[in-house]
Amino acid sequence: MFSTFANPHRFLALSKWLMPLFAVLGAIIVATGWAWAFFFVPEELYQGATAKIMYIHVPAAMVSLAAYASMAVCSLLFLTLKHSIADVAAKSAAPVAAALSFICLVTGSLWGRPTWGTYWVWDARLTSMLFQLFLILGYMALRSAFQREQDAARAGAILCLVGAVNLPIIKFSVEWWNTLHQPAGFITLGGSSYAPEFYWPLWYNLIGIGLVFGALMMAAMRAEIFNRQYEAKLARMNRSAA
Amino acid sequence: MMRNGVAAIFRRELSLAWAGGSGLFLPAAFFAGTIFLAPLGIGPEPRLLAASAPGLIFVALCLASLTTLERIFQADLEVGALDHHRLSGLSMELATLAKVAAHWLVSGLPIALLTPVAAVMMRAETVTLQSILPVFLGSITIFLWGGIGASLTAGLRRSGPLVALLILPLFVPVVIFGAEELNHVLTGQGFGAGLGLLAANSLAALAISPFAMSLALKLE
Amino acid sequence: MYFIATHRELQFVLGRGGKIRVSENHSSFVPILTIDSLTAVRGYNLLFQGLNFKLQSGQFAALRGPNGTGKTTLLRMIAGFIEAETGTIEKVEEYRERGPFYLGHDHGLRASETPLSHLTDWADIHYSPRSDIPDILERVGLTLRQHVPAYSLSAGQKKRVALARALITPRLLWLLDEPASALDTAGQALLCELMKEHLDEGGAILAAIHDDLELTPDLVLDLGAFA
Amino acid sequence: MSEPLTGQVNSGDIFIWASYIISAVTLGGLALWTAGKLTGAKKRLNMLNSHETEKTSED
Repeated sequence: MFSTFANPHRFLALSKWLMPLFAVLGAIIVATGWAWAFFFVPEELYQGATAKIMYIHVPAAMVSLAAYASMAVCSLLFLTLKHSIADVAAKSAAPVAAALSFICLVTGSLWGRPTWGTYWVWDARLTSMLFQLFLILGYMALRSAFQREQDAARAGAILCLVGAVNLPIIKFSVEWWNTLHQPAGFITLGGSSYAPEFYWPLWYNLIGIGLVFGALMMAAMRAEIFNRQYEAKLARMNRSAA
Repeated sequence: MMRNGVAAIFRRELSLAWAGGSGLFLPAAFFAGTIFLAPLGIGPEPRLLAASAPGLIFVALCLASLTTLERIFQADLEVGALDHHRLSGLSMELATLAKVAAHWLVSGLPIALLTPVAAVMMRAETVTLQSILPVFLGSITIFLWGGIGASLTAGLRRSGPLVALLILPLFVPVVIFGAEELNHVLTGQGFGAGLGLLAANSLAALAISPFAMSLALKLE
Repeated sequence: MYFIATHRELQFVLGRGGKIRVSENHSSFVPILTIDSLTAVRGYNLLFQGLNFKLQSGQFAALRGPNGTGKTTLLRMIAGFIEAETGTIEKVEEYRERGPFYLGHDHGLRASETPLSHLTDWADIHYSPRSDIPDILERVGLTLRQHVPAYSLSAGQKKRVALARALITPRLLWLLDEPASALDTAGQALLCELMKEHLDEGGAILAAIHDDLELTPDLVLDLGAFA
Repeated sequence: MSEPLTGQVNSGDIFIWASYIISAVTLGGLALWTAGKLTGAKKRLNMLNSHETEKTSED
C-alpha cells in the first residue's frame, strides 16, 4: 500500500476546493430545482400532479446508473493498473449509488401507486434498478467481509465488473419478459417527449443531483484516504516503537 | 491423453464429490423437497399448479445449486490443495472450469434429469423428455455464474449466505428465459427459440467466468 | 531423458528414475533464485523491506527469524501466492512452467483421499509417469497405509505424503515452511536424506527451520535484519 | 395503513409529498453520514500527527 499512496496528494489537493464547491452548488440547485418542480410546473395532462415526482425519479435513475458505471470503470482501472485511488473511488461511490438507486425505486413506486393503482409494477427499468441495488449492496457486503484491504478491493472489483456485464442482460431479459406478460397500453415511466416547460426543470434537477453525487463521492474518498493514511501511520509508529 | 493435466483435476474433483457420499445428492434432494412442498402451499387445483410449475422449477433449481456452490473452492482452499493447483503449471482458468464442471455434473445434471418428475408432480399437461433441456442449459449458466461467487468468497469463513446475495441477480435472465421455455415445453407448444437464448446465456457465462474465477483465486 | 529446466542456454537434464543431473558443460553455480529490494506488508504493518538474496544450484539456505517476521509470507511470495509490494523475485524457469515445490503447514489432502489416490492424481496433473509411485511410497514408508483415507492418517504420515509429492514431480527450487514439524525422528532423517539428495543433484532449498537438522545450511537468511 | 395497498386512489398529493420527503431524508442522511465519516477520519489523523510531532519533539 505504501508506494501507491504517492498520487492521492494530487487528488486531495484537487478535491480540497472542488468538493465544497460541488456540495454548495449541488445543494442550491437541488433545493431550487425541487421547489421549481413542486410549485411552478403546471399540471401535466393525464398524469395529474404526480408527474412532479418525475423530477426526482428520472435524475436519480440516471445518476445512479452513471454511478454504477463509474464504479465499474474504477474497478477495471484498479484490476489492470493497480491504481489504489481507483479502488478508493469505487468504494466511495457505492453508498451514493445505493442511495440513489433506493430513491429511484421508492419514488418510482410512489409515482406508480396513483397512476397504476399498485406500488410495484414489473416494469423493465424499475426491475433492473432493483437488481442494480442488489448488486451494489452485495458489493458493499462482500467488501466488508474481508479483513485485508487488498483482498476486499480485488474481490469487490471482480464482482462489480461481473455485475456491469450482467446489468444490460438483465434489463433486456426483463423488457422481453414484460412484453410477454404485460397487457397492451401500459404507460411507460415517461420518456423525454415533454413540452419545454417540463423539460428544463428536468435538466436542472439532473445537474443538481449530479453535483450532489460528485460532492458525496469526493467526501467519502477523502475520508477513506485519511483512514488508510491513519492506519498506515499507526502501523509504522507501532513498529518503530516495538 | 485425456488422463493428464486439467482432465486429472476434473477426475479428482468427481471422485472426491462421489466419495463424499451424502453430500452428493444434497442439491437433488433440496430440489425435490421444494417441488414436493410447493403444491401443499399453492393448493391441489391442477390448472394453478401447472401454471406455476415452470417458474417454481427454476426457482428451486437456483436455490438448490446454491447449497453446493459455496463448497467448490472452499474445500480445496482449506486443506491447502489450491496452492498446488496454482503451482502445477496448468492454466487456472481451465482448472477452475474443470472444478465447476465436475460439480455441475454431480449436482446440476441430476436436477435437470428430475425435471420431468417435478413436472408430473406439478400436474403439467404434456410432460416429455424434452422438458429436461431448458433446465439443463439453465443449470450450466447457474453453475458458471455461481462459480464466480464461490471463488470470491472462498477465503471467507461463513460465506454461504453471502454467495447467494452476490449472485442471485445474475440468475435473472436464466429464470426468465428458462421458465418461459419450460412453459412452452410443458404446454405442448413449439419450443426452440427460448433454448437458443438460454444457450446464449450459458455461452456468455462460459466465456466470462473462468477468467473472473482464476483472477479471484490466483492471488491471495 | 527430457529437459527439466532451462536457464540461459544451460539445460538441466532429468536422468532415469527422476534424478536431476546438471549437464556437464556448465559452471558449477547457476542462480536458482534472485531477490532484490523486496518489501512485504501484512495488513498495514511492514514485515520486511529491502531484502536482497541470491540462491545458487546445490545450495541450502536456512530462513530464520522470530515468529511473525514474515517467514511464511516470504515463502508464499516466492511461490507466487502473494504479490510483492516492491522489489522483484526472479526464479529459474521450471519444466512445463511449473512453480517451485512448496511445502506449507497444511498437507493438501482432502479427508476422503488416500495416499495412493492423491499421489496418482498429483502425477497425472503434472504429466508425470505413474510407474514410479510404488517405490516412492516405499521410500517415504507409506506402502502399508497407501489405501488408508486421510481422515485416519496422522499429521506425520500426511507430511510424508507431501514429501512424496516432491519426488513424483522433481523441481529445482524447494520452499519448505518448517518441514520437520509433525515428523518423528525417522521422518526427520528421511527429510534430511531427501534434501541432501536434492542438493547433490543440483537443486536448491530455502527452508524455514527452527530446530537444526543434521544438514548444515550453506547460508542463513535472517529476516530480523530486514524488519 | 388500513386501506389496501392496491386499487383506485383519489388524491395524488400525498404521494408527491412522500417522495420528496423520502428523497430529502435519504440524501440528507447520506450527507450527514459522509460528513461525519470525513470529520472523524480527519480528526483521528490530526490527533495522530500532533501526537507524533509532540513525541518527536520530546525524545
